[in-house]
Amino acid sequence: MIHSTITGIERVSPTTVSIRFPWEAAVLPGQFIMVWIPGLGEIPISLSHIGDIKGITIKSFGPTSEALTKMKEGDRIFFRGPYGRPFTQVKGKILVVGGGSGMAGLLPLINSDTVGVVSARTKDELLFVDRFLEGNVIKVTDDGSAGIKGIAVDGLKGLDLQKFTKMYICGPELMLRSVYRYIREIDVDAEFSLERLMKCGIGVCDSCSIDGYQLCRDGPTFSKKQISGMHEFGAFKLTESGKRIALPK
Amino acid sequence: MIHSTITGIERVSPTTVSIRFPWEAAVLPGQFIMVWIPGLGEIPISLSHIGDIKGITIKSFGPTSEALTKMKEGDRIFFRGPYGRPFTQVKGKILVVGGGSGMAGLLPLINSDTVGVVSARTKDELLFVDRFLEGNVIKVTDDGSAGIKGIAVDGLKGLDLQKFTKMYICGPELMLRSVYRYIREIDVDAEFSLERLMKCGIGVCDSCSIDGYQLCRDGPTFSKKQISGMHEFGAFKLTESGKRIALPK
Amino acid sequence: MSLLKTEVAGIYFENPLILASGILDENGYTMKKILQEGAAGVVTKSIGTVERTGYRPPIVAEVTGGLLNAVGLPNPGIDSFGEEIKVALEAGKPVIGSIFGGGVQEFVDLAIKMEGYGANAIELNLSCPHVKGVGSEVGSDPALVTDIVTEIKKRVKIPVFAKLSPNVTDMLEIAIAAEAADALVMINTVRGLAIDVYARKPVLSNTYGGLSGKAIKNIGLRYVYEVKMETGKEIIGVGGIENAEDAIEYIMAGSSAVQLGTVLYKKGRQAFAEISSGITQFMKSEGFGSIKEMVGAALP
Amino acid sequence: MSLLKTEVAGIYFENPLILASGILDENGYTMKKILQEGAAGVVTKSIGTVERTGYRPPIVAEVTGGLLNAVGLPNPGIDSFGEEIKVALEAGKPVIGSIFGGGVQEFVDLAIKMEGYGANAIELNLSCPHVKGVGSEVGSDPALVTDIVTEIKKRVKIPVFAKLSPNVTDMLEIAIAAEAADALVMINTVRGLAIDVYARKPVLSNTYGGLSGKAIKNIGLRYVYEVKMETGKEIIGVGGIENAEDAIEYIMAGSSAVQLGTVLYKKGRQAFAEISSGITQFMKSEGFGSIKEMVGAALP
Ligand SMILES: Cc1cc2nc3c(=O)[nH]c(=O)nc-3n(C[C@H](O)[C@H](O)[C@H](O)COP(=O)(O)OP(=O)(O)OC[C@H]3O[C@@H](n4cnc5c(N)ncnc54)[C@H](O)[C@@H]3O)c2cc1C
Ligand SMILES: Cc1cc2nc3c(=O)[nH]c(=O)nc-3n(C[C@H](O)[C@H](O)[C@H](O)COP(=O)(O)OP(=O)(O)OC[C@H]3O[C@@H](n4cnc5c(N)ncnc54)[C@H](O)[C@@H]3O)c2cc1C
Ligand SMILES: Cc1cc2nc3c(=O)[nH]c(=O)nc-3n(C[C@H](O)[C@H](O)[C@H](O)COP(=O)(O)O)c2cc1C
Ligand SMILES: Cc1cc2nc3c(=O)[nH]c(=O)nc-3n(C[C@H](O)[C@H](O)[C@H](O)COP(=O)(O)O)c2cc1C
Ligand code: FES
Ligand code: FES
Repeated sequence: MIHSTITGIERVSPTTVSIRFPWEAAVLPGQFIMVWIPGLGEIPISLSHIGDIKGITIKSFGPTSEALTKMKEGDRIFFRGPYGRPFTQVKGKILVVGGGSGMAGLLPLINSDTVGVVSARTKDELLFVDRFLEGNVIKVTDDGSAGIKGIAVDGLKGLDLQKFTKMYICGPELMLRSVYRYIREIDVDAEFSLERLMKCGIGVCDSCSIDGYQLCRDGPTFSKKQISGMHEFGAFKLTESGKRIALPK
Repeated sequence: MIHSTITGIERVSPTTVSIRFPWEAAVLPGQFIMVWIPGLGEIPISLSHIGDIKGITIKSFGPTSEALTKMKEGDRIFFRGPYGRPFTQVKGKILVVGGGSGMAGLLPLINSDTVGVVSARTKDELLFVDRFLEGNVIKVTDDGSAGIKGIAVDGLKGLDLQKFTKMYICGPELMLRSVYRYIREIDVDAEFSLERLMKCGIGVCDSCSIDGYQLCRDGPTFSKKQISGMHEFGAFKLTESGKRIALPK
Repeated sequence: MSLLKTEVAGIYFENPLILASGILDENGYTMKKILQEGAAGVVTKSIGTVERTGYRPPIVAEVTGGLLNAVGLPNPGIDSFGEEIKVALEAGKPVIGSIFGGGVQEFVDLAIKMEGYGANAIELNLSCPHVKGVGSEVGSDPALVTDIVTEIKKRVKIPVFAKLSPNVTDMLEIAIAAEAADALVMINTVRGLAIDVYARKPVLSNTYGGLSGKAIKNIGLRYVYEVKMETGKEIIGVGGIENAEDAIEYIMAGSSAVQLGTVLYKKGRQAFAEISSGITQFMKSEGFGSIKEMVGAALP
Repeated sequence: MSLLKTEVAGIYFENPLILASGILDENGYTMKKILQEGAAGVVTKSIGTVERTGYRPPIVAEVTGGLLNAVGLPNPGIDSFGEEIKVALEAGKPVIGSIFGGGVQEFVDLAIKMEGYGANAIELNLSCPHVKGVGSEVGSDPALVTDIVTEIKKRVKIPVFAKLSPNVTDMLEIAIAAEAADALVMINTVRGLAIDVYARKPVLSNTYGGLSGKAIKNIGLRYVYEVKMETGKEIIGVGGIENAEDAIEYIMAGSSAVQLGTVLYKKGRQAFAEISSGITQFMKSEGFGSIKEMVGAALP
């Protein structure tokens, strides 16, 4: 395991914090690490900051992520990585579409020209909307507490997507599916960062696989074209035991 | 194991042959390899040729060396290495003193300016005397069949050793001892290549050690100064079982 | 390709490389893809009677020379596994169903169901904890091994492979106990532990794990060689095979085919194609006309 | 330096690093030099009753992650070994005499002679072939281990260490059988084999050999941890220690001191000084005041 000492903590929403720590490693946007809390667990987390002082942005979902959100400056953080195929970066205008904590992995892609569609359950959970220039961000909330009331894909409807050189989408699989279905017939290049159960992070356990591809190695980023050939995308997943279950239609 | 195919065999004395084989490795004068004959044994042999087509020169002493002298062009040769500390090379005039098969390891040091004292039991066993310019070589034989009748050290007596920038000596330990004793008080730099039982070649088995130094790692080459501090040099050795025996005085 | 063909217990494999149990073989689509990309066969994850979620991560630790894993035998339970076998079989190559249990009856029931799903052979994972013994494995009890193998052989028609654990004083004794098996698969992982000195704790949530990868290659070779020499049985070698030479070592030690596991973490799924082509090159340059000629070539 | 001091069975070691048996410890001058260059103690090559030349080379094979060796227990016989001990003792640090035998009486006689030569402790190499059993080792027979250790304890005053073999189903059982020993040394090498595919033959003249080095580190750690947890006995850890972190892992798993062997092939004799200074650095930056504080720190 690699370890580092936390040099900064920033609360970015009521349930989400960014943790900063020095780590000299070349990391590209879209890559992730497996963060270990000794005695508790190990979970995959995208790098939200990829400079010399790296950063992760975690939302509390369960015991391990919750423990991470409670860490303090000076605490030691254990992890391994970086893992995964990074986003393919392009020149030109890009659109990022992030749902919930999915915005964390998109953060390193954002520059002053980037347009974003940021969705969350509620206003307080909209992440990193301040990173876009005024007018470059469309907010979407389930409860309508900010921006458009609806789901991520509703935020796309007012945009001329063909204007963008590339779209990058990150969030829960059902959100990815709805975005994919919406842009399927539109002539715009897109890359999706998928999220599935990840136990090993290094391509051996099969828990993260989708259509034979390992998210942790071949992904988590996949092109629109790759997604189009997948039977399991948005349709099936395997649980912790490996039991196949259908996703809600 | 490394393996190569023998491209040339040259008989250099009735009991000694040179075997040539291609091996792309950086080897310096004084280094050796452990040559393996599957099913038979493995023995240390100096590299007598260190260009792209490497070479070893073997005298038949026992089963493994004998099998080597019987190898043919096209046969496969197995070995590992290179091992050992090479000779320290210097600018200036050098003297090489080789006893029996000890000349093999000295061969890569010889240039047109080098002076040599070559000793052997008998005339036919004098190795590589043709590698020196006419007049640059002193022959010594036990039986007086060529050159001086006597032992290697007798060949030194007619030379002004202080003329040489460095002497390099290789041969059986008793010969090294007599040369060492002779030059001990003379102001000439010298390096000795020692020969002892070598089972592992990589510094773990202790069979080749002398005064705590491993011949296979710290040697086989040692400076006159290092030799001067050794209790065991020319005095004791351990047999195959590790039993300490005294060398003839 | 036909240079590489081999056979184990009458099953034809287009090359000697089979995916080892527990690595990328929980999801039918993954197995199918691996077969399409060059594996000659796959062994499924070991499947038991009831659903198990396995241990919580960390379930793997990257150690020098390999991996330490304690996955905890996660599996959906045999009754939910038919779909995965079905998808894997779409590749048209052998799918070997691995099963684990605590006693004879459990193994027999699992084997019958695997056969029913269309598996081409059964692999018995005998390394799971012994229900009777404390801490030891089913595979360290020769009498139990004999009972399991003999009973299953009576009840299923497809070949039965017994996978042996190296965590025993005398694997040969167990190999002999598994006499009735059509082939032996060796070796499973070697028990190990890794500590993070900065966390001052074992890394795996289960504390202990199984060591795999290059670190265990020479251990596996020893068992294959010894058991082949003493029993002459057909063997599938596994443990630390990371390149063509490793695979050939196992074949020359007496394996008719080999399995690849941990190498997938180093080289990805392309390990199969890469190692296949390395074996072909070796056979051509060394003048071997078939895998069969190489099997056991290093035996006395 | 005093930060690094440790004690095993009442013997003081200036740091926790001891030379392992069989590596550079046949010649007294070599042992003396290694002590002078930074080892806190040395264990001699295993010495038996009669002179043995050992196997003919190749006696070692360089394999990924370590070495495979079959030296064949060469030794001059106990009666010719006094001189080497004497020279080694000139360094003024503990010299531990390793002995091997086939039965109780042989071990006792050897131990008494070692004590007579001035050895500071006896280490019992229990991994030699069992005279009664076929192919198995003395160290796989718990009753015999108990007899050997108990008898020797009655006959010598210096501490007795029992070195355990990992080639057993249950090392804990053997550790418990060696109850009477002052400390346990674990682990010896793991049986293995290497084949040269171009020669189509095993590399070692003895065919099989013992695997050492990094490849076995996680196996050794597992045994130290398990045996420390279950028995609480003093342990000297050995197996694959190549840097300070490896040594600390062993210490945190429960070793009071550790032995270095194969690392000497990688790093030479300076391994001792290098690893010592690495441990010191770690202890300072992690706030450990003594080795003792670290012993077993990773145990639950
Ligand atoms: C490649 C990758 C990158 C990721 N990057 C980030 C990141 O940058 N920031 C971040 O906060 N999270 C990220 N995640 C998700 C994160 O790994 C999970 O939140 C975490 O594993 C939960 O672990 P836990 O032990 O805290 O909770 P668990 O006990 O494992 O889960 C608690 C509950 O939450 C559910 N759950 C778990 N994860 C999610 C999720 N992502 N969305 C919705 N429900 C979930 C579980 O099904 C369970 O019901 C990433 C996941 C992947 C695969
Ligand atoms: C660093 C090093 C470099 C060497 N380089 C060369 C070389 O370039 N060419 C070469 O021919 N030899 C060289 N030798 C010596 C060579 O290794 C031995 O001749 C060989 O080990 C003999 O092995 P064997 O199995 O043939 O005979 P063994 O059965 O081992 O020995 C047969 C008999 O010969 C005796 N004997 C062995 N070696 C010698 C020796 N060198 N001198 C006198 N008697 C001996 C033995 O004691 C025994 O009685 C070198 C040795 C060392 C340590
Ligand atoms: C992550 C992982 C999970 C494994 N799960 C199983 C399993 O379920 N059943 C089994 O028989 N072997 C299992 N094994 C052992 C492998 O099948 C194989 O015997 C071992 O890893 C040695 O081969 P390798 O070095 O090529 O990985 C597992 C190994 C690993 C690394
Ligand atoms: C060349 C060699 C010779 C060995 N000889 C002995 C021996 O005589 N007695 C013994 O108890 N252990 C012997 N061992 C085992 C070591 O003492 C040690 O237990 C093992 O090598 C693991 O440690 P390492 O990985 O640091 O080498 C030998 C090991 C090697 C590599
Ligand atoms: S997380 Fe294990 S294969 Fe991807
Ligand atoms: S030959 Fe073994 S230490 Fe030198």
